[in-house]
Amino acid sequence: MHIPDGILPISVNAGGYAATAAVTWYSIRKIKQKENPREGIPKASLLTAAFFVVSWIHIPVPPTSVHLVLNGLLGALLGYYAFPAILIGLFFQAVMFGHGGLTTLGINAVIMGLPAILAYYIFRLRKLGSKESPKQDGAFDFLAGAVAVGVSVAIFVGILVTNLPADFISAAAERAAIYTMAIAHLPLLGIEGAITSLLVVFLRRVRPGILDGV
Amino acid sequence: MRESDITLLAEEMVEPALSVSGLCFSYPDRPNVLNNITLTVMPGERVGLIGPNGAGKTTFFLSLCGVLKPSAGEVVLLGKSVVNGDFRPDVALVFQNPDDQLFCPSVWDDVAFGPQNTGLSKDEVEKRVSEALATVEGTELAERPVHHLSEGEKRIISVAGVLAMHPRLIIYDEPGANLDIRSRRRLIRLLQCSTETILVASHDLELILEVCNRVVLMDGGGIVADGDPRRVMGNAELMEAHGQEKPHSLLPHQVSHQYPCRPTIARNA
Amino acid sequence: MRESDITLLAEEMVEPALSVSGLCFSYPDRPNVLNNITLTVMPGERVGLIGPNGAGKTTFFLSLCGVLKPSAGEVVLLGKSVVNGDFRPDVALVFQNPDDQLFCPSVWDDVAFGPQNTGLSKDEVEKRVSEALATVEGTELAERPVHHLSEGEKRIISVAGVLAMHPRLIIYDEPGANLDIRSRRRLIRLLQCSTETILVASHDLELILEVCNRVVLMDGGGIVADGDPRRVMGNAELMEAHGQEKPHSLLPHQVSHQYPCRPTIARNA
Amino acid sequence: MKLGLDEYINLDSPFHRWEARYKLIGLITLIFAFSFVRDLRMLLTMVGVTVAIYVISRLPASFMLRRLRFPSFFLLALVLTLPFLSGQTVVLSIGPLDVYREGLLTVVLIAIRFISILTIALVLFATTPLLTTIKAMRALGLPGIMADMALLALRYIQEIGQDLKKMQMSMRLRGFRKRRLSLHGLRTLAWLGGSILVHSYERSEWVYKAMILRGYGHAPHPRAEFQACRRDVVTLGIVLLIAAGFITGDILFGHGTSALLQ
Ligand SMILES: Nc1ncnc2c1ncn2[C@@H]1O[C@H](COP(=O)(O)OP(=O)(O)OP(=O)(O)O)[C@@H](O)[C@H]1O
Ligand SMILES: Nc1ncnc2c1ncn2[C@@H]1O[C@H](COP(=O)(O)OP(=O)(O)OP(=O)(O)O)[C@@H](O)[C@H]1O
Ligand SMILES: [Mg+2]
Ligand SMILES: [Mg+2]
Repeated sequence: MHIPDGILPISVNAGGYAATAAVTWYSIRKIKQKENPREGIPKASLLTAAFFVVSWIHIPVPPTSVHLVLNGLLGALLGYYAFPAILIGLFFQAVMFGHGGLTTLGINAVIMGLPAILAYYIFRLRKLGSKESPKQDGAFDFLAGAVAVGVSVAIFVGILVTNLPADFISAAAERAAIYTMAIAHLPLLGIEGAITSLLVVFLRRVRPGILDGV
Repeated sequence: MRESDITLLAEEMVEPALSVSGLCFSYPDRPNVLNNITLTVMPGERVGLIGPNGAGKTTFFLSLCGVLKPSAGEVVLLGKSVVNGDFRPDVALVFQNPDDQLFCPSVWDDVAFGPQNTGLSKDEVEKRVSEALATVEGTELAERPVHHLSEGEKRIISVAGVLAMHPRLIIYDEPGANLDIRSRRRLIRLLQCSTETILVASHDLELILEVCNRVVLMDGGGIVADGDPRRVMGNAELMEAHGQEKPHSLLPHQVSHQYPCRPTIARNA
Repeated sequence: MRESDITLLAEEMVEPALSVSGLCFSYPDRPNVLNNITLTVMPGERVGLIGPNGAGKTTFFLSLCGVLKPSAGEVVLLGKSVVNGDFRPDVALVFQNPDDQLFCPSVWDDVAFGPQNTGLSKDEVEKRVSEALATVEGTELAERPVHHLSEGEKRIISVAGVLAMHPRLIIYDEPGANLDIRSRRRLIRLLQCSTETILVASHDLELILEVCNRVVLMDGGGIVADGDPRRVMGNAELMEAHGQEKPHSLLPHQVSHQYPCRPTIARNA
Repeated sequence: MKLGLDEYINLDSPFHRWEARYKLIGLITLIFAFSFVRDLRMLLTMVGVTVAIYVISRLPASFMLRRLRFPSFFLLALVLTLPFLSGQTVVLSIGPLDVYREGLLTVVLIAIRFISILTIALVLFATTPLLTTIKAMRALGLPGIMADMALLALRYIQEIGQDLKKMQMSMRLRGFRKRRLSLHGLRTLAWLGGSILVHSYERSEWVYKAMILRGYGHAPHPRAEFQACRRDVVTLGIVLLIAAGFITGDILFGHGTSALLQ
């Protein structure tokens, strides 16, 4: 779900970079306001590396397999470090594997990073509920994972379809393309949601402290 | 019929647990990590594998299990040729770092992971797990999260996870690393009492000396010595030529440290 | 003036390298990990710290350096009281797992990390790095990425990173783990030749015996014995009471394995 | 997983010798100029410049082809859809499907831009160690927190990647096969991912301790020093000129594929 180089007009890429710079600047300002801003850096960096590696795990969806995105969980675990972490992860992905691109780094960071921040708030919503209820928790975890990826897919498809340099594409074809792409991503949402809630159950059981954010 | 023929015949009647012939292996960026290794292990043997870092011990083990595909040669395990990528429940490998092997949330889940994958019934799985935990004296750890165990406990549980699959050949890759003396002693006792054919790689020569009845010295991807542990490891010249030392206990006298195999009763002895 | 007073006076004239009094520590979820530890180490001493898993050795070390905040007691290092969170370049800790300590991407960067943070000039940093690498015989590793090093090389480099800070007290937490025999021998030689005051925790009692001139036995968060290595570790009853074993080399005879300290010339000797 | 980016950093070429900061500025500018191009004639020039740069960099062609394999799936999707969906002028009919000229041209435009940018990026990142590139970025003003995070993450990606590989091996040896999608399988994979996260989290606590013990944050970390010579500046000038040429050329030629459509 990364947009490669060469597809988007330069104005969209520039807009993506502007938005990314603004969000990154805000995140770093928030980090620096902490009592000891350096304390979170090793944690955020190693978790960035870990999420990067976890995204190599293939989930079998016959006849093919999909990769995990997990930007929702990343948002929940990293808080204000999430957006810089995603930016760094995308940079490494573009450079090491040619996955995504350099000119589209900004726009891809928006696609992945904004939903991560959204998921962070969904996870926090859960804490408002006073009673301990594993089922309700699970539902929130599923929601956070699925919504994060869902929003990413929506932004991705939206940007792609509205910005293809096709001057003559018909409205009907455009709608068809949107529907096809959205439906093709539906199983991904289910899997992301399921894995996210399974993962959170695991983390809560094994290392509860990790869920309190950096 | 000459005498040597008779021995030959007798050996052929018992099928070897493991027979490797002309095994070679190269990593994409590192050629000839294993050079033409030939080795036969009979059932019930406890073979120690020693050699410096980078000798190829781990690579050898991974080729035996079919995880790595050899560039030449053949491996026959328990009478059946090993095919790359095939799953062989009768052969098990204990990894050097228990963290590579333990990933389930609880000890019980982890020990049950292998048996569940072989498609056993629920009761059967449960029986296997409690048996394996009892063997390693870890029954009371069952409900604990794996990630909170001490190094020694982790090691013991990773062995239980392997025992629960009822393998006939168990390969231990440096099982003694990071253990304190009490856990190491417990591990040695466990190895001494095991009835399976075992292969153990270790830098802890005293451990090899206490556990194994045969030792193989590897260096540079080949086997350079093979025989009785006291003879091979007692050969100071040979050992030093391959970056090893004669174990302390072989130096002036031989002191036996063999503990009696006791049935599993108390852990906190 | 009685004799004991004179000794007292003489001792007071040399400032101890480390003096701990009444040190206690609890983790949030685990109380009394350290119980009222009192210990004095004089400059130039090489103290071995032994004890079973969970005795509190690592916790003790971390409290000495000011990484953990003790709940009671005081630590005075080189005449200055340790304040939690303070940076003390004259005290250095080599971690049990080199991967925790080698966080920089290349060997050179890692060794330079400490000196750079003490605000030295660029030339000075460079000099420190090459000196430290030469001392551990690791000069040709300088440009290598850390994650491609072997375990033994990692250990050696983590020692270099600490030496480059020119500490006066070095604390080694299980430096022998995971090393093959050649690297272990190299480490022992390095420790034997070091001129700093050192504290070494290890489960490898032979290593302690070869390196240290004093040994402290810990169990359950307290010190249970303190004295000459041969006397403490030769006391089979004491050792077994605390989950240890008498080292092999102390069993029938004493065999000295002390290698001569050589200047750093060739690595591939 | 093998990253294999640093396979050819030890070759010798003007791009290998170019100082990292200048190389970063020059080639990134060129990449953005490429993404600006819409005129087909400028596209041909772009192919020429790209080939020339790649040849000068002395990176082997096989390397390029290997790197292209993975991202090309996206391109393939476009090739298979756009010519049939977009445009008015039918150039070919395959059964019930019409191939439109405009869609076809768009695909050509995208594909050439895509491959050219990918090639330049490869020259940029395969001729300098990634480490040096990140340090150059810090020297150019990347915030310290980002640079520290990038360096640490880079260091541990490979370490954690090896752990993942070993864990997957041990799972296979205990009979785990993930051919079908099942709750058991999903749960197991979640446990695998979770273990990796937990291990990294715990390791990060140790790394932090090791960092403060060696004075992290005690003194401002010195920036890696780069020294540029005249040749670096001249090379930058040339590359910037080329980039400017593409932008002006594209504007002069009337900006668009329409030029060829008439
Ligand atoms: N994945 C890999 N890719 C390339 N080379 C490798 C890989 N794994 C190991 N090697 C190399 O192959 C050689 C043999 O490695 P192996 O791990 O088998 O040694 P070992 O005898 O198990 O050493 P140790 O005692 O340190 O465990 C070493 O030189 C090592 O650097
Ligand atoms: N972060 C922590 N939180 C809670 N308890 C801890 C923590 N770290 C260690 N402990 C506990 O404190 C005790 C002492 O641990 P410590 O690591 O100091 O022992 P050690 O003597 O270094 O053992 P080893 O020989 O295994 O290294 C152990 O019981 C351990 O379980
Ligand atoms: Mg090995
Ligand atoms: Mg410890």
